[in-house]
Amino acid sequence: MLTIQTPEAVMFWVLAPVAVLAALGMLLVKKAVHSALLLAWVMITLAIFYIAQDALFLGIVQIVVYTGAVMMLFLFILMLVGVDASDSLTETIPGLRPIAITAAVGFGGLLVSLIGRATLGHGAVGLDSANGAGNVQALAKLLFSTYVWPFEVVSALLITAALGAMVLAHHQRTVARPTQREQAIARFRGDSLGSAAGLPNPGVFARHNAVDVPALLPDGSAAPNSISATLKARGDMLDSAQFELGEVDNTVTEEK
Amino acid sequence: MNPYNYLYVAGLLFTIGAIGVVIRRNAIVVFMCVELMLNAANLTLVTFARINGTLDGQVVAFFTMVVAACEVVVGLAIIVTIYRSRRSASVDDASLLKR
Amino acid sequence: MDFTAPVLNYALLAPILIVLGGALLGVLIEAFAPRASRHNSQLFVTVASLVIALSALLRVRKQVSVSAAMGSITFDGAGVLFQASILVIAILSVFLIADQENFTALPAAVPGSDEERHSLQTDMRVTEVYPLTLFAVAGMLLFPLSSDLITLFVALEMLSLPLYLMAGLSRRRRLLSQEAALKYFLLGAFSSAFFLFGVAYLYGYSGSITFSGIQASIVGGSGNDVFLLLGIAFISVGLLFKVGAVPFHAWSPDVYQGAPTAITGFMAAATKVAAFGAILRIFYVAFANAEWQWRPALILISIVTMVFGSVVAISQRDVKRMLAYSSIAHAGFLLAGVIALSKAGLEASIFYLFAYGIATVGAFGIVTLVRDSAGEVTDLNRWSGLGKRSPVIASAFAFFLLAFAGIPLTSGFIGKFSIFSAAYESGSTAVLIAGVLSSAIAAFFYIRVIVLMFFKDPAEDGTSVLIPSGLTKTTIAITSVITLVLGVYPAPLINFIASSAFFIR
Amino acid sequence: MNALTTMMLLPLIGSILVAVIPSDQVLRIKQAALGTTLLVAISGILAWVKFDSSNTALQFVESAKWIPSFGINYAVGVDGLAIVLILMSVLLAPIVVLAGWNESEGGRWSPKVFYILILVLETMMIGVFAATDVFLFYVFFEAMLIPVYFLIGGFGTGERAAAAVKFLLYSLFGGLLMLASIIGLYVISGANGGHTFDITRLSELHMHMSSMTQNLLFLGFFIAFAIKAPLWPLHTWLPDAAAASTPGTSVLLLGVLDKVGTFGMIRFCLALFPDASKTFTPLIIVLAVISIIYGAFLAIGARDIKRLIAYTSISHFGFITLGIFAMTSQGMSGATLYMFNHGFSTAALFLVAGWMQSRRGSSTIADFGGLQRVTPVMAWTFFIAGMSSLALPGLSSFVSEFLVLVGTYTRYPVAAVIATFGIVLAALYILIPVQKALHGPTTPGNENLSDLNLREKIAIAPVIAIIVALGFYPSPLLNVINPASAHVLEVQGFTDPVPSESAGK
Amino acid sequence: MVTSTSLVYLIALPLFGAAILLLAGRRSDKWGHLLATALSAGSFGVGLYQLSQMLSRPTAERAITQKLFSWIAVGTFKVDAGLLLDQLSICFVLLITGVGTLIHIYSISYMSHDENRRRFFAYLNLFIAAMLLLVLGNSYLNLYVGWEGVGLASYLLIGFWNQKPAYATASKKAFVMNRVGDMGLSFAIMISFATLGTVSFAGVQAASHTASKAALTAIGIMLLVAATGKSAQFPLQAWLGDAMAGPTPVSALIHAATMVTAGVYLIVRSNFIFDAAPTAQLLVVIVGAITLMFGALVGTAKDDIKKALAASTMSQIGYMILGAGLGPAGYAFAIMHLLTHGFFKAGMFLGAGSVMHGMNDQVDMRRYGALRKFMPITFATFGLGYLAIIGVPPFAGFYSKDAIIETAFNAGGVKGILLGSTALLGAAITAFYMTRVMVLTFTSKERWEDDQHPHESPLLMWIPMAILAIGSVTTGFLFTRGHALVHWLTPVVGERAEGGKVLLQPAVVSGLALVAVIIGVAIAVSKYQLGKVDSVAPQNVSVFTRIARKDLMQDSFNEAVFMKPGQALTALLVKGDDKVIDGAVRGIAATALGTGSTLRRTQTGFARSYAAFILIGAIVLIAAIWVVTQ
Repeated sequence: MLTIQTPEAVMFWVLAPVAVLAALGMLLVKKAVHSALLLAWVMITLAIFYIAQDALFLGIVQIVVYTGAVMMLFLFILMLVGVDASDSLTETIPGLRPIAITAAVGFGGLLVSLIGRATLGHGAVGLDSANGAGNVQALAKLLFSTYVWPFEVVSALLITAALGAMVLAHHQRTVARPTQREQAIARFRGDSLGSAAGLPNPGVFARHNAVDVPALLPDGSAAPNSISATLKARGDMLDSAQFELGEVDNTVTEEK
Repeated sequence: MNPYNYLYVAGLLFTIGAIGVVIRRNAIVVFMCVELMLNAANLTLVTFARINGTLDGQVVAFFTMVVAACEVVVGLAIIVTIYRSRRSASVDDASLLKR
Repeated sequence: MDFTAPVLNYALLAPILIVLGGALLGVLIEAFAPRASRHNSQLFVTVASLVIALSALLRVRKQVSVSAAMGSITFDGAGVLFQASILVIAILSVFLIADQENFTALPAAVPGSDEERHSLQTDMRVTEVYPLTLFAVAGMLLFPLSSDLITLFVALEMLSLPLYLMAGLSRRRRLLSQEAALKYFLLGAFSSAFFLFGVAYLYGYSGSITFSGIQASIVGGSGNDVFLLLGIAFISVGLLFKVGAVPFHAWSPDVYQGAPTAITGFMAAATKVAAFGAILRIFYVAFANAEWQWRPALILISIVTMVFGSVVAISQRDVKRMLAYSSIAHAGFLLAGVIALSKAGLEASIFYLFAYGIATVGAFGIVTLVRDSAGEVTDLNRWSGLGKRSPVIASAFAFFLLAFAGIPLTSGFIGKFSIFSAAYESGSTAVLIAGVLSSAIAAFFYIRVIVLMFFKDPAEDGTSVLIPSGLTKTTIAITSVITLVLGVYPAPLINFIASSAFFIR
Repeated sequence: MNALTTMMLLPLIGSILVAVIPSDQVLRIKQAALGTTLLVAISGILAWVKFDSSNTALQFVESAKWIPSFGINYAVGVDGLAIVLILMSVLLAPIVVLAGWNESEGGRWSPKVFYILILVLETMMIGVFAATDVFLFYVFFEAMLIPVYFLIGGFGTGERAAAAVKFLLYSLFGGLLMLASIIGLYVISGANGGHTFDITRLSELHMHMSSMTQNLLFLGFFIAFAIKAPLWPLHTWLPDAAAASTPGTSVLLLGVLDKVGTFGMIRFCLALFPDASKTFTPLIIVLAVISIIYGAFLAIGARDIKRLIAYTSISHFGFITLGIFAMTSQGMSGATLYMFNHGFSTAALFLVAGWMQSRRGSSTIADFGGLQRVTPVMAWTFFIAGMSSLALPGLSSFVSEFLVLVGTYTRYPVAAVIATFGIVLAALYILIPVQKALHGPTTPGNENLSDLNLREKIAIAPVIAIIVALGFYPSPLLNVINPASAHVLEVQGFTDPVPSESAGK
Repeated sequence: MVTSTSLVYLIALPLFGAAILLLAGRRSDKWGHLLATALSAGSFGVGLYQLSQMLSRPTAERAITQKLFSWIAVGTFKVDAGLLLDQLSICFVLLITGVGTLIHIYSISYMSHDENRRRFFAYLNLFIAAMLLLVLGNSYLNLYVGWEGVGLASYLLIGFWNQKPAYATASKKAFVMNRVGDMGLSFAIMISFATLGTVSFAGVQAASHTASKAALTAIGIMLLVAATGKSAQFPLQAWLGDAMAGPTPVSALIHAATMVTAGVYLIVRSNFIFDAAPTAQLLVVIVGAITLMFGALVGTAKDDIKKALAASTMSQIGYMILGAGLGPAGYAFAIMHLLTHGFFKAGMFLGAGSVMHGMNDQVDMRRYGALRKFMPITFATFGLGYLAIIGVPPFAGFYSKDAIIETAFNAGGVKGILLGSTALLGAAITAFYMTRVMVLTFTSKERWEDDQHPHESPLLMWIPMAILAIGSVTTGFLFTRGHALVHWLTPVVGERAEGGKVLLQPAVVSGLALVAVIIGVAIAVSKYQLGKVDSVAPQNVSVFTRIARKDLMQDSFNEAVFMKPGQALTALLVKGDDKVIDGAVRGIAATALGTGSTLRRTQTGFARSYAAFILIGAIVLIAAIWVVTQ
């Protein structure tokens, strides 16, 4: 028969409210990254609970895999998406907020009430005998005998996940990157030899030498190919008209 | 203390996670709430393993973690894809499909 | 430490293993084969592994075992039927998937970018869909055979994850497709959490995670039923989500619409078979003795589902959404087979699943063909006059719709008859009446589409029917023939099902 | 080979024949269709000749297992009632083909489709009367909606699509209610000696049903038949459908299909649920009487000639229903004879109305005038058909209508008296269009209408001949009908009321 | 009973004629009328042959039957296509075929300018056949076939010139009102079968001895309804005046001599019912009395010669019905009046036709006058008929009508006095209006237009008129000589009860009648022969005249009581069918669609709300658990 020692009870009464509060906090904080950290805290708490409940292996895995790997993945993605992004917590879908609150109270209340009502017909057994040869060993025995099939199958799941991530994220090169030789040939066999000498540098002959300012050609017009295609694509190219020659402002004398 | 107390905690965490899915708009946070729910389930499993005196619950919890990891990979990949297309990770913005 | 090495009956696991092997081979092809040959080799590997799996399955169809995989799966007649249905549907779906017009060339490319344009021009393909499909099929094959909760959960995820991914791979209207993937994934994960929570409570109730252990606890349990019922309820949420029962249905119209049509067809047909297979097994095997507790709720869900699906389908303007609601209604009808909780109910469900799955693949196959310059046309108004433009395709679609509506001489009718009679035989008069009434409502929108296609003049908006590729043609032809044959002379299949539709514990 | 099966196969073979003839050889197609229907008609007459009217058992019986696990057989056989209706159907078919020689050409699709649909429909028409397996009956009952649906929607005029949909939805609704009842029967049969659909075995089942069950199952069948037959207030589809159909389709729709309703009442409602039939008889009598009067009034108020004919049919179906539920030998035989006669008089009316419409381009009564001067033969044909419709003695309908009235009076005098008022209204609803369309001065637009050509005369002549001949000498039919209707009543436990003042009292 | 094989030829000949003429179409235009006439005459010949055969048999065996085939046999409802020729039917057979043949002959000339003459003859033959079937049928159902058959022929003939809308309407009106009467016959047959178990004359007669009075009364009343329809008796009299739209020979044959008297035949034929059902019988006399006055009053105001004659017909049939309602005492007189009336009224109609023939189809008597000079033969034949109808001895009407008046007086009690006086008053009025017709047409001053050239009709027309005139003169005398007709009919209608209390002796009645006639004639002569007659009907007349001109408001009554409400009901039902019944159907469809559209809104597109559904679903489930585990 299982008896719960006082230290565990103390630990529970300390950590359980903290975990619940952290979870609540996760709902209520604006920044996703804070949510992630609070979730990590909940998970660590749970890991402690696991260990306290004779699930040593799970506790470790919880910390290493879940908190360590999974949560880091979350954080990584959060970084990618923008770590500063903060959610507005005002509800935009009409009627959802009251429903959510009612649901919270109802679901939680009913669940708690039902758990309180439940009986199993036997007391808590405890894992002392099951873990007799050690938690990890016992688990291993189960995993590699009784549950070997799902264990094998899970590997397929992992491959799926990897494949899936690759499908969605992997940029296959759609055109082969031109070799230097090809580039050279292209330059010289082009319509004109204008580009044979290489592209102009940005900012040349201009008042600005920033990378987003196109070079001015000898006739005073802007040379768009002097700046990075990426900047062009993003529309970050400045208007070259204001940099035409002859518009030098003489009123401002240079400081000496 | 009664080990059932863990069940209450798990129930609360599950509830909080479920509510989070409903009220949070950031897809990543929503997904984190799902993770919270899975963790709550795991806590329940571990607690029941202790109550029942068998390790099957722990095995299930272990599988859950593995599966959850896979789910996270796929899920985050989808979220990133959406983000790249829309420049937004809000689940509310993805509401073209309706009625 | 007495460790006995596990024994796996590879003959019985062969179908799953072959499909998984095919998937792995596909991954390898993806990694090593030159791009130009990938598509054909992937297609070959996929079809071949499915066909081989099917033949491997048929070789062992008479065998029965509860210990094929250390008790994780139960290999029995019903399982064979589910697996065979899934494999047949999968083969037919793969023919549709082979049509490159379905999928985006480069999923990673941002919609509207140069990269995407370029990838389309260079005729690239996401050949990864083949191994993903095989993984999903493997999950589906495992799902209805699972006889413990872990395997069930793993199988659930295994069939879901590839589908989440594939839902986002549409070639046209990619934002919608990605949105579908996101919704499917988030809601799927949400329901998985419920499922897992249910697993936890069932485990808590019985101390076992095997179906037979749960059943034994229900029979001989000494505590009260709270944990059992919580477990059943939460597991049902997860399972009913997969089949699209109200109120867990909301994802399906959006996902059906957004996903590439071939995938929608595959998903609608095969997932339904797999999920109902699992539902039937768990309810028939594990929960049967608690029928008084869950049956009323399931009856209610069944009725609400069929009525809701039928009623909302009436007002749909998009063919894929309409088919989604139709599939919701059919989920309601299929739940009648679960409620029946009898051998007749099981047989009827299997027949219905197969018939419905086949017709669904065929119907979505036709949807892939109706196009304009910007891709598939799913707006129903633009389907008007289709019967004039391509009578054969329109007739085939009409035929599938009639099958969905349950008109005699189509497979749908036999299915509807058998499933309702099974439900009524088990005393569910309400299900029978609701089923009949919602069938009447459902007829409304099926017929509306037929009217549009045949009795309205075509709009001059460039909608046309693509000349079907050989594979698509094959799928449509085979599904039509099966739908007809099962309507006219279903006896062989029914006999076959009757002879092998049983669950063992 | 079994006579009935042969008759059902012939049109099917014919339809395949038509299908393989190239679409542009329209004449060849028509000849093939006409030849087939004539062949069927001949075999129908032969069967009728071979039919042994002294034997009340089913004849030309053939039974083969169809879906054994549900106890479903392909079982056919006819009694005196069925053979008469089959005879009517197969006689009408060639007439419809010949009379509507050109009506197949204005449709949405090629004439080929028209004739395929007609021939397929003919198979089902025979099947629905011949089936002695309830399931088989239901299959034909529902499946025959589809060809009719396409015939209305594809080849009709005016609001054809809407009318076709209305027809189909109404019928499907009824059909589904019937399906519910059939499932009920199936389940009850399963609980009492094994699943079966054999009409003979099912007719013994009522002893095992509670009166509530029996009433509900009865209603399922009856509502389906009441929609089909159309009985007030389930009739509103008929005028729309009739007005939108081609004349040939209308003939088959009102002449044959609707008879399935009244035939079904005898064959199924009475045979399967004798107690419920008795319970509901008062209600049905009331509905029948309302139909008679109501249909007549609406016919009087009709502005469109085809709607008018449809409303007269509602009135006539009221008579038929009245005769059936009067439960007297006169009523029963009269009703059956009425079904036959109504087939031909309505056929004549519709065909002539169709010719009028095709010549004038309108079916509004007011658009015609003075046709008797311009097109005397057509006018006469219409007049004779009209006279038959108003049951002029000496024409066929009189015999049947009077039998119904006499038979009803002996048991339900009040109903018979009210129904008799229908004959005055009948005079109005026939003579009003006669006056407006045929009499009076020839109105503008009608001066140059052409009279019937030879083909049309050949088509209509047998109809008129049958109308006149059966008016004077109905015995050939009555001799076949009488033993069968006596048998029905005997099974029901009804004997004719003894004359209240007879000398033998 | 003696069976025969030749009765069917009576019907078959004209029926054959009708079929040939109708099917052959225009091909038979040249000879159709001759064939029809010949066949009608042939039928008359068969009739004479049958009469001779009948006379050669002893009284008890005079009735003969012929069973053609079993017509309808279902359960105990067995009706043969059977014919019965007895002393009553032979009278009708000869009247129908005889007068019919004369009218055929007349029509050859009368219709010679009509391009559809062949069709006219076809209809006439059809009528003859149907009428013969009516009187020869051996059961009520066979009679019913003929009954409606003559209705059809009447409809076709009234509407012969149906290109005139008014005529088409008249034919429809006749048919529909007849159908109302037919309904009565249907009821009678139904009641008869339900209560007596048979519908044949012989069967009903046999059963009538044991049947209850209630059943017989019901049958009798229904037969009376049938008779009122066919014989244009009150209250179903309104169609007869309009029926004059048909060609005049039709009016003579159908609407004077034969068809309209079918009601009388029916009542006399059903004597065994009425004799056992005094209430029904009383109703018969009431109807007869009312109608005879009704017709007479209408007759006084009509300016259209045919309508005046039609009113007179109605009135005279009123006499017959009255006679038939008086039981065994009156049956024979009713039949006698029917036969004599057949002659003189047919003759007068033909005369009217002859006048119209000579006057460019003018029918308004106010446009006639002094035609005596121009059409002497017509004047003579018409005049003989006139003398017969007003009952001047020794012309036919005198015998037959006086007999009815006398029987009416002797019916006993107040009833007798009332009926007798009514009949007597009717006789006076008859004399008045017939004299008016006579005077206005033949003897008063000319009032026709200048462009009219009255002339005598050709031979083929006046010969039938002459023959009928001879009949008008002689038949009355012949029938009453030695009570010939009464004795002849006794086996059919039963012995008249002798020795009852006699109120007035025959001579007294004759005297009274003569006085009445003289008064009527005198008034008419003074008013129209001696007074001035306007060629246009004066409008400033008394309200009574106006009402009489409007047929005693019969059409207004029918319109207000039946037509208008009927039309309103039809309109209401048409609207109701669309709005209420079909509206309900459409409403269900719309409701489904609306519900669908509403529920569709739940699909907001927000994944979070979908999650909320799932959550709510789960809450409902665990709430249910919470409840059940309480």
